[in-house]
Amino acid sequence: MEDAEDKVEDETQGSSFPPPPLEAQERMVEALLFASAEPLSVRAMAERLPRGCDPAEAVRALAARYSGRGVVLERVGEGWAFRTAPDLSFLMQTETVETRRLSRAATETLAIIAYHQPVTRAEIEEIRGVAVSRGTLDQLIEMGWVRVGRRRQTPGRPATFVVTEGFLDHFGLESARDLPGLSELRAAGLLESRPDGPLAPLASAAEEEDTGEETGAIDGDLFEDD
Amino acid sequence: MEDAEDKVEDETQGSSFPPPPLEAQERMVEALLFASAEPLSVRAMAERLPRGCDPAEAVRALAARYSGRGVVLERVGEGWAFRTAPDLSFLMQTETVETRRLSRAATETLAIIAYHQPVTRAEIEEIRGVAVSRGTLDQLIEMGWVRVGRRRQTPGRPATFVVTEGFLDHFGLESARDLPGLSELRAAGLLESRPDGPLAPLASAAEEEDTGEETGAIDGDLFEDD
Amino acid sequence: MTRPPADVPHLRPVPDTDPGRDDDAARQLADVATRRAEEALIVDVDGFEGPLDLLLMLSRTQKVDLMKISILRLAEQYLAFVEQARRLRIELAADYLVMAAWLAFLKSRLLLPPDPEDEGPSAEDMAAHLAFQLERLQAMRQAASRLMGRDRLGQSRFQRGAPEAVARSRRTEYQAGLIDLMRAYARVKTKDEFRPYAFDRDGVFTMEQALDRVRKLIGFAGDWTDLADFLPDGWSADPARRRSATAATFAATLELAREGKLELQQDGTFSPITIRRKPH
Repeated sequence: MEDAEDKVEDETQGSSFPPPPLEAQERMVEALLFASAEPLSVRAMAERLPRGCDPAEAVRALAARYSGRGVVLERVGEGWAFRTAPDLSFLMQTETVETRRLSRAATETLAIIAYHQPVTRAEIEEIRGVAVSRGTLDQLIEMGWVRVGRRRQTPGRPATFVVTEGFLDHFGLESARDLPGLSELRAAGLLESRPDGPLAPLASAAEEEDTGEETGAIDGDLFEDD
Repeated sequence: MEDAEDKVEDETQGSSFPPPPLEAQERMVEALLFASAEPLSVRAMAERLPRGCDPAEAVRALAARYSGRGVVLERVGEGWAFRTAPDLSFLMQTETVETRRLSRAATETLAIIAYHQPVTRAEIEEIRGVAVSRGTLDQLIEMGWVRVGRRRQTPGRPATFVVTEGFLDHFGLESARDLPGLSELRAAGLLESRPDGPLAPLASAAEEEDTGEETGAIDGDLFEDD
Repeated sequence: MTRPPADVPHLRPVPDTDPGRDDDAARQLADVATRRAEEALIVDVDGFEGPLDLLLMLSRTQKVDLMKISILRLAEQYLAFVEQARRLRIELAADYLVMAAWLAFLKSRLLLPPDPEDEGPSAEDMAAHLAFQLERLQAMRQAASRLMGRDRLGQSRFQRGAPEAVARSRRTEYQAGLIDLMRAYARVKTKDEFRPYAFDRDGVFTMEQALDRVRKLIGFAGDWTDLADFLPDGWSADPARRRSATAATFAATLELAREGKLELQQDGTFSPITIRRKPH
């Protein structure tokens, strides 16, 4: 609309200055749009371009030129503005990754699920001896290490929890069966067991406090559920 | 430098993710540079691009693509930035930022720092023949055009002043070596602190307060920071 | 003129006009007042920024290249200017007067034939340096105006008007290894504390410890002494600990013998090993 008006005005002024060629107009529009803090309407562009320019035409040419580029010319309301190409929006985000150790409660819950899967919440609580907070399970599920399995065919049909492929990936396991059993851990000397050799003494009071209630048996029923 | 490193690192990671093709890299660099008002170094771009990208190569391609456009890719010290083409400044009245008018003392001091850098305050005063007020240097530093450089290794270890990347950006210079008339001034011996031959009197008691450790010569380390 | 030219302070800096920022805390209040007064005086002399600035302006009247300027004429012009200011009862800042004195001196030197006895720079050298200073100041002024005339950012060249900010997000990645998992399971199931494997060194006396001990004790062993006497207290009762301590101590004595600090002897197989400090 306004282009037509402009042209009329221009004609009344006579042709003392012919408008610059379209490529030049395109450059001008490009610079204007680039430097402007706000989207610019065609009318606003016309006000700033030399007489006789046709910003609508220049914008069309410019939009075509930028099509498929890293920035694109977009229509924003009444105006036009350069914007990052939508597929490159990931470049406009920086993500800082913070690594944190998994809490003790979460690690224990995860371990119980891994060793006993499929396992219900009640069973996890029984093994841990404390209640399992909803948040802990949610966190493990959100991390993609645990998922809800089939319901147990017992009264109440409680949900079970199992570990995921992602879990196996993260811990470098082929399957949950690859988790070493406690007896293996102990046999390999990887579990603190009360010493039997002659070179023993020196256990401090503090250590005893932790480990004094040495357990008798490690049950052989690992993976009973599998 | 860092490209090479990145590539090595990338190789050790295996070829799981080959870097995107150059045209795609060019688009990404275009998006990054368009989005930023400040110049971006190749290193800064590399940090935000996918692994294995070569922003230096993409920047070259991009600079060629934008040559002659309304917006051009300019080199600013270590960085690159899109800026509107200087010949279109007539369109930009509404964008013009009203900068505080610099006093003659400030512009002269700025020029002396740019052409003689790194330069001590005593040397600036010797060239101008008057004391440099704190305010003048403060203003230039505040505008981001001047910063304190290394100390001169002469008695008293006076601080030196150098121009910044912001200075280069503001005045449209790729580096301090591109200062207009630099080589002519140097050839004419006007960037040395003394003419050849025996020396005329210098350094008064008043100067000593600031600069008693008046240095022999402005050493040959001009533009050490480039 | 009795002062040697090297002492003539012809370029004493005067503060340039930047009102309000002249805040050198160390300066005395009276001093500040003096300086303010000086600034006011400079303004009286048409706002020149010091004698060098004034000289540069005067040099323009010669209408020649600064390289070919007549310093003698310039000195005369300057002196005339100062004289005029005096007649007009304009008080000149000290620097202008110092410069006047120096130029008067230079003028007399330039007019007289060179004195072979005279040490220091010749009048021509001093004149050349002044010409150089004027030319350099002129060059820097031109450089400044060329710089200001460039296509400046925000005036001729523009940055992106609507830069897009980089969104920063934070993601927490939890870490746990297989070891953590097993440790947790062990804790739950057995109340055992799972621990990574490490060699238990409780009953081991190291050679370093033995070396330390023997080094300290050997000084007292002027006579042949049984190796067993060097074992640490409390390590002889338990056979395992005694074995370790004996082996370590023996190895330590071998090392010290090699260093020439002690001697060892043994009468026969399985008989006691005795050692003593090597006599000097």
